[in-house]
Amino acid sequence: MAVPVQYYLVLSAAIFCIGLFGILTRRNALMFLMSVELMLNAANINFVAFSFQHGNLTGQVFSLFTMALAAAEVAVGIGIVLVLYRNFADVDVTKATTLRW
Amino acid sequence: MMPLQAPISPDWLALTPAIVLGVFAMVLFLLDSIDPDESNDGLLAGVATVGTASAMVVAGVFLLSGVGAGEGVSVFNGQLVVDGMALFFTFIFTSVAALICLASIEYLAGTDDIAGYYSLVVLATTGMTVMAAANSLATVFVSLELLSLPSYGLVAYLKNDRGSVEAGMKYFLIGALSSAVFAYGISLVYGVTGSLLLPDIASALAGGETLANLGGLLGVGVLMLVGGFAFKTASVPFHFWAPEAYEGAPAPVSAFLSSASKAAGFVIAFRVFTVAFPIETVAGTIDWVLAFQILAVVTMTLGNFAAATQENVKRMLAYSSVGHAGYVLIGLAALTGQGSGEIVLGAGMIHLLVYGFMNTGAFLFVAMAEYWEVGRTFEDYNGLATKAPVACVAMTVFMFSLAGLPIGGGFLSKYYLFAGAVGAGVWWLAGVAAINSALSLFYYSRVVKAMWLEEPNGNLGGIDTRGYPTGLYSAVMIAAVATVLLLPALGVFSDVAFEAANAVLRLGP
Amino acid sequence: MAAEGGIFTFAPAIAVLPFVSFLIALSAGRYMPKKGAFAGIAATGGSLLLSLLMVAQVASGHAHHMELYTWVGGEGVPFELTFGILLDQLSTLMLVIVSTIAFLVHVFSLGYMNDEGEPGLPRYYAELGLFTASMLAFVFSDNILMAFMFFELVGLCSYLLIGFWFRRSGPPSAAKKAFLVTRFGDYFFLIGVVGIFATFGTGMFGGPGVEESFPVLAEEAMSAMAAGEAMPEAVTTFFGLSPGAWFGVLGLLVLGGVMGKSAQFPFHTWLPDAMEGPTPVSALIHAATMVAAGVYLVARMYGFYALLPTLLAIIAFVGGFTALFAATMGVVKDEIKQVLAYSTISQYGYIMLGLGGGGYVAGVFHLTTHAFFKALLFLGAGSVIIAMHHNEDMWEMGGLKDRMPVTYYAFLSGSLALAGIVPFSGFWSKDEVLYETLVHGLGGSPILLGAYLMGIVAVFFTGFYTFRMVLLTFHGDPRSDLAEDPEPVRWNVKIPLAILGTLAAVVGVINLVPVHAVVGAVPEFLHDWLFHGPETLNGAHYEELTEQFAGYSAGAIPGLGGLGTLFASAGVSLAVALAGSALALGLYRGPDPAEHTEKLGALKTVLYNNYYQDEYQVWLAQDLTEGTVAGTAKRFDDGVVDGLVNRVSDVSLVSGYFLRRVQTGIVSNYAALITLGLVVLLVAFGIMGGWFGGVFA
Amino acid sequence: MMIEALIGLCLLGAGVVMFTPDRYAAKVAFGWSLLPLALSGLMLLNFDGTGNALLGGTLAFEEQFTWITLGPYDLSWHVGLDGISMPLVALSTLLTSLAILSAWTPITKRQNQFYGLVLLLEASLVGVFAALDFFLYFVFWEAVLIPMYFLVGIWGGARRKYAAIKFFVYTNIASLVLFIGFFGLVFGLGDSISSLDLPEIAQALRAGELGSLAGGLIGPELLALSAFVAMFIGFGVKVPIVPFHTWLPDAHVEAPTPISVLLAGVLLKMGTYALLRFNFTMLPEVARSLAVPIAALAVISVIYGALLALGQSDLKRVVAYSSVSSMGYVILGLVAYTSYGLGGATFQMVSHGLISGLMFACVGVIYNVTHTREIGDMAGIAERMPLTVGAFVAGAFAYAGLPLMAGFAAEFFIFVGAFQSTVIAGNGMAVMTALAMFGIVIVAGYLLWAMQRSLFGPFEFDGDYDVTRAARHDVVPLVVLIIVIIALGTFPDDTFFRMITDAVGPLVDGGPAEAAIGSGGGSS
Repeated sequence: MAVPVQYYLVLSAAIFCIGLFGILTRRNALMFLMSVELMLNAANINFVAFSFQHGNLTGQVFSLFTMALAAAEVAVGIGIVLVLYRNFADVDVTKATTLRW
Repeated sequence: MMPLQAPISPDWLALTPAIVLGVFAMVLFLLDSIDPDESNDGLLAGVATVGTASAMVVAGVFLLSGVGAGEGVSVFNGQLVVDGMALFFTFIFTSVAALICLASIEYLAGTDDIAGYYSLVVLATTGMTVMAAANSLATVFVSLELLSLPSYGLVAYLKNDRGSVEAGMKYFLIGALSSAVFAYGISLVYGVTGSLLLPDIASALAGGETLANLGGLLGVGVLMLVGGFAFKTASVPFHFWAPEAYEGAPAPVSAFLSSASKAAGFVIAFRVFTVAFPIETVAGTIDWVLAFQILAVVTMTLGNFAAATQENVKRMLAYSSVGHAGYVLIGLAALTGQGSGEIVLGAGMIHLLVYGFMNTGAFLFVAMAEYWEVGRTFEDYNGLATKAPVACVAMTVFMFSLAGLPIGGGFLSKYYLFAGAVGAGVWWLAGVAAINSALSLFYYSRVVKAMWLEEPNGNLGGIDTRGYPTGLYSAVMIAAVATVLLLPALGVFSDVAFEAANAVLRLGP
Repeated sequence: MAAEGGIFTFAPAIAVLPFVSFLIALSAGRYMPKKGAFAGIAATGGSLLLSLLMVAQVASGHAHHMELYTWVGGEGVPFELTFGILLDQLSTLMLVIVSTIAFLVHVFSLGYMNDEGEPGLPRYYAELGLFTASMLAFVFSDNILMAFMFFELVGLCSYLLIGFWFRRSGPPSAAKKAFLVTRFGDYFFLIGVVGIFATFGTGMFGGPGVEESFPVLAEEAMSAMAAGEAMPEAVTTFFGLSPGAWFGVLGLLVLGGVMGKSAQFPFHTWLPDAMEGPTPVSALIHAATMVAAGVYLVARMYGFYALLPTLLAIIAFVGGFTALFAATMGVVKDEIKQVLAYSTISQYGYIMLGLGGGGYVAGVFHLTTHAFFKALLFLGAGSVIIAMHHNEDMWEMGGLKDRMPVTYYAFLSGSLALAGIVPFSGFWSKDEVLYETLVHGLGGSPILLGAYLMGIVAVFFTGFYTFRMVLLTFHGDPRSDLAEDPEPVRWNVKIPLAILGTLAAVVGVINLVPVHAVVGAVPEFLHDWLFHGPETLNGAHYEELTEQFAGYSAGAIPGLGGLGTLFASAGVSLAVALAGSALALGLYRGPDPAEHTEKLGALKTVLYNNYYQDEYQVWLAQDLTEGTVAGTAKRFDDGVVDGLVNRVSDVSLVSGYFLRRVQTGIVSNYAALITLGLVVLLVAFGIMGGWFGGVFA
Repeated sequence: MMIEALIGLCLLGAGVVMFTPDRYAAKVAFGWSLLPLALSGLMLLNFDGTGNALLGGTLAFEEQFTWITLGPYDLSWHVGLDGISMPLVALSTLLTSLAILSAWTPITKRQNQFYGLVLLLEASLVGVFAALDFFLYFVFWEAVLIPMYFLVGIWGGARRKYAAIKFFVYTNIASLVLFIGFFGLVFGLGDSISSLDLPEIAQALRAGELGSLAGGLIGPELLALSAFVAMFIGFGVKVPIVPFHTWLPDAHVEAPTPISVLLAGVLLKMGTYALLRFNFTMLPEVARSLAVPIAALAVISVIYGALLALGQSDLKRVVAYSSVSSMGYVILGLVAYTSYGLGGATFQMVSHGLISGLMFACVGVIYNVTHTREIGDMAGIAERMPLTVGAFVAGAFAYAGLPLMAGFAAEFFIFVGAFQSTVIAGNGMAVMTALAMFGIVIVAGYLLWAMQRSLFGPFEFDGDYDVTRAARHDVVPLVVLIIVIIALGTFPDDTFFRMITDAVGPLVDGGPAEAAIGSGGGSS
């Protein structure tokens, strides 16, 4: 029948890794946020695919939860990035290092 | 004591604590929206305190009257289950939250949008209570986020304080990463088992052929879940946010995160792993006990050794809280099946309870020191006892109780954890814990040394000028009294804790 | 016992009285006339009377033993440790000697201490009282543990009294040395005591009404072994040694304490230093009584030593050698008390020689006579020292005989006794000692002859240094202004001298062996006295033992027969003594004698330095033990043992420092580390759990 | 309720004194400390215990009720005294009172806190000796550390902070080690015990019900051995046994004199007492199999400690190291497993407590006047302070084992008991004993040497304090201690030794131990 589930898995894994790569390389807070979004969506792909595979809706419902939460997360994130900019005049996450060791 | 089975109907009433908290959060919003401009600190703090305290009372009553003894009351088709463990942890969260709200009045004086602060605290507490009861990975994830999002805000609450903002940023970024990992882990587990309800997951795995086919996938998923919990409990390697967040955040928030939020992380860890992934079944594929053993060793060692060389008391407490996460991880790391797991699990729960009071108290004392503008380093605390002896007695109680001396409940719970490790045959884990514990005595006693043994170096003026902060001071005192009383009176909680641990473990296979 | 309880019930008072005087002097001494001297005099007088009563009672044929109290007992312990009193011929005799001299010394002290206006007299009399009490208690101890305890207590008193003048630097050091050297001996003694209890389960010496005593048990064990039978259960030997060998070991260990207290070579070095103490103390403790404690102990448990020929031979040789060795050192000394000190060492050598040579009676006899004449000599020296304002150098004296006649004549009688000139007491006893050794040497134990020879040679030196001392002190012209008009001494000095002088002259009559041999009518009081002690504690029994186990038997010089040998030996010793005296007379007669020590050449320095005995012992104690060993231990402890502890804490702190460096503060690094950690976990568990098979299959 | 009353009195006193103004604190504390002292004296008179507390003996003043249930195990408040613990309780109360008295002169700052902590310490010490439930015991055992840390750290000498933290952490590590070792045994016993009651555990162990741990990975023998070693090290640090002794001299030298008195007098006894109660009572077979190394350690402690004392120039250090030496005798007596050995060891705990207390008190009095403890700094002070020096001499000879004083009695018992012991084949113990006994010579050596140097000779003192007689309340403790020491040495049986031998009897071969197991109940 349709596309075997492994492919979805590979796809989601790929997206997850891309997001992770973004997190590790990007210094801009917003980029960081986007990469996190990617990773969350990788999870969503899985949920939908597996939900199809298992023939129950749990996964799909969960993916909706995830999106909602992702949105909320971004909202909070943006707020924090804002005050970050206010205090450090920059959105470079590696600049703020007053707390360490 | 024997739980007298109080059948509660309708069953959703078992969620009263969570409901109470939610309602009070709304009340706070309401008050704020009525007159947003001039904020009445006392009123808001009072409302928040009353709310959390009443939730605590309800939880306590439920706990002792045996609501949710044994299997517990399952709500919403088993999405949530209110059993002994849920109520026990609810009690921890709410009591800590109450202390925090009480203590924040003076600390936040002068900052704007106080209502937001309190409502965030109450909401986060609500999230925790739901986490305690979460019986499905879905509810786990949602409640976890319900806790996390307010926490980010709370950490960054002092918008004009660079430390607070930076701490919030780091906490948020690591948190986002972890929740992504967590969500992906959930998706994999779901993929393997086709369900999110913990008992169903267990039964799906029970057969064994699922494991045979998709063991690897499950393993990856489980390890990612471990990552999610490690983030909440501030365990290595997901602990990096903790020192910064605890140091940068407002001291009450640090107390809140390091005591309650940590406990919340543990309660889901306890439940998910004991219920969904009984070690007997999955040991062949993914020996999460071994994983937690490794995490426990690394976490407690890193936490304590790093704490030993700090100059800043708050940061020392932050690292020590990482170390304590390591101790409590023994509760999972010693579920080897040999010996009785209830000892370690129960001891872990008790330790989190006691820790809730002594660690909160310690951070609140730091808050008081900041309020007095004493300073943050050990040297700044020199001779504090000459000015504020009673408060210093309280701090001494916290420190020695954290170090595991028989002046507070920390002694019993900590040593019983070690004993449990020996009983489970992982004596080497107990050995490592012992070394760490001895080291921790060293750095905790540095605080005591500074307060009692050293001479003042002239930075204690603030105590006279600013006087005693009533709310903060009383919160510290309550915490101290509770810590001390928990040594002789631990029996009240230990019984329910061990019953709860039993119940959870019996739910497993 | 009730039958003859009677007077014996007062026996404890013998020791208790002086103890009470100790308490009085200590607490109230400073408020009393003469600072508590009278209390001491009264107490010792009382002890003397009681002792005499005891002698009378014992003479009427009843030795007596009584339990005082149980130190440790009950069913909890395998054997009891008790205190008790044993009053037999030997102990009562010794009681009389001790209390007599103690009494006289107390009187003498009035002159020597009070009249000189010494400070701290209450302390002095308290310590004197405590000493007397302990010494008397030691004498009538009925078991070896009790004996050891009071043996130690007299050691303490000796320490305190030698160091009486603690404000000077000399006395404290001398006191320390005295205590340590004797303590070193007592170390072996204590092992011996412990061993005896572990071996026999009892420390009893024996006596009437004592069912188990260790000498008897030892004897049974030995004879059982000899007869090839099983040992008595009560006895357990150690290290799989035969009874003989093991008992020998025990005997040697006890002998350690004996040699320490009685200043036998090589433990003799403390006694000359002990002369730092007040002279009456030297007379009482370091001449007559405490030093006698050692040899008395040997006599007390003679029934044990008599079983062990090797031990007897060792005792005899130690004695003989010490006698000679010390005598040679005595000939060059310049201080009068030094001469007396070395002569004391030498004389106790004779007593040991006698006991080792099988002359139980002879040993006790010489112990008795020596106690009197040596106490006399010390008190005489004390009188001279008073006269010379505490200047002891004999070369500063001279010509005192006309100025202080009482002292002179008393001293002279003592010297004649010491030199062993007939008919003074010393002659009889010393001669008997030598005679016994000789005959037993001739009779089957030739090894004793060596000891005998040393003893004979020592006689010559004894005569020499004795008369050198007399001549330098009393004869010739005064060699200093002090000697011109010495400070007069009072009655309290003269009376004791007079009494002791007479005793020194005549006390020999208690055992005129040679006379008895000719005229049977003249009794050998002491011999009969000691031979009629309670069974297993009397001379006769000891004679059998020595004969049976040590193979001692009286021989004779070929062709002379018993009587001939007796007189030959007496003649020889007398002749030698006279020769020594004559040499002294020849050298130091005349108004202004010369030193003559140069004639000795290189030997002189050796003698002046006492054969460098102190040097090596001080080196052992201070340089080696305290300096090298203890110093090394200290460095090792501070450096290695404690250093290790501190290093551990350093290491953990340093590692902590590095661990906190991981927290760089840059959030991207955190993310990287988190990912790394997760990946490591994944790979590790993946390989363990054998995944990756299932996924992409 | 006697013991509860005793502990309660001390705690109450601590509270009262804490809030007394400094001016009266000293007097109030001393007055109050007489109450527990009197009470313990009363208990001593009414003492009716027989046999060994752990082996089914009948206990005096016993109380037991469950405190907490932790999973499968009951923690109970279980206290009681037998012939071993009774003397130690009496010792603690006596020394506390005397320590408080001897603190009047040296302690000048923050007095109410000082005396309050001392009474707190007394409470925990009594608890340690009276507790018969492991966790209760452990609570008191650890609780002792807290007051000690402050007492050394606040009122100590120049390096007090270093000494305090060293003592604190070092002994805490030890506690953790012994805790783990002991719980190895608890879990090894499995279902045969249902509580942490020490008698129950001891009897179960002696009844040979020790199973294996970690799923058979650690067999009973290995488990018993490792637990024994762990506990031996843990308690050995407190004793202290060489090489775990280096915290002691630092703590002693830096601690204020009254605290040194308590430290040497009572705290060290916690270790030996625990060794007797745990290692040598619960695991006799292991103890016997390890007799050679243990006896060797004892001998090393004796000789090495004495040599170290010989190498010191600070009077307090001298006494401190000689404590190491004396404690070695205790170990030797314990391992002997004879009634004289075990009894002597226990008796030595008491006598050394008194004697070392006396010595430290004397050093303290001298220090109060001269403000130095260096032997080289003073000479001939006997002339100025005769009473104190007299007490010092008495104490020194008591230490050197002078007959009719407690020290000799204890050491003689130990020597006899060890000499005849058969735990080492071929009379090895006899050799060990003979070696250890050489300690008495070295002890006499360094004490006499120190006295000659500092107390006697012509008076010299380079310091700007005028050396005069000590205050009366400084000398009283010395006199009291001397009297008690002589009393114990002259009448050991009538004071403590009889009850001690009665209590250790069941441990000796052929003792009624086996009978006790059966009747003792509790086990299996």
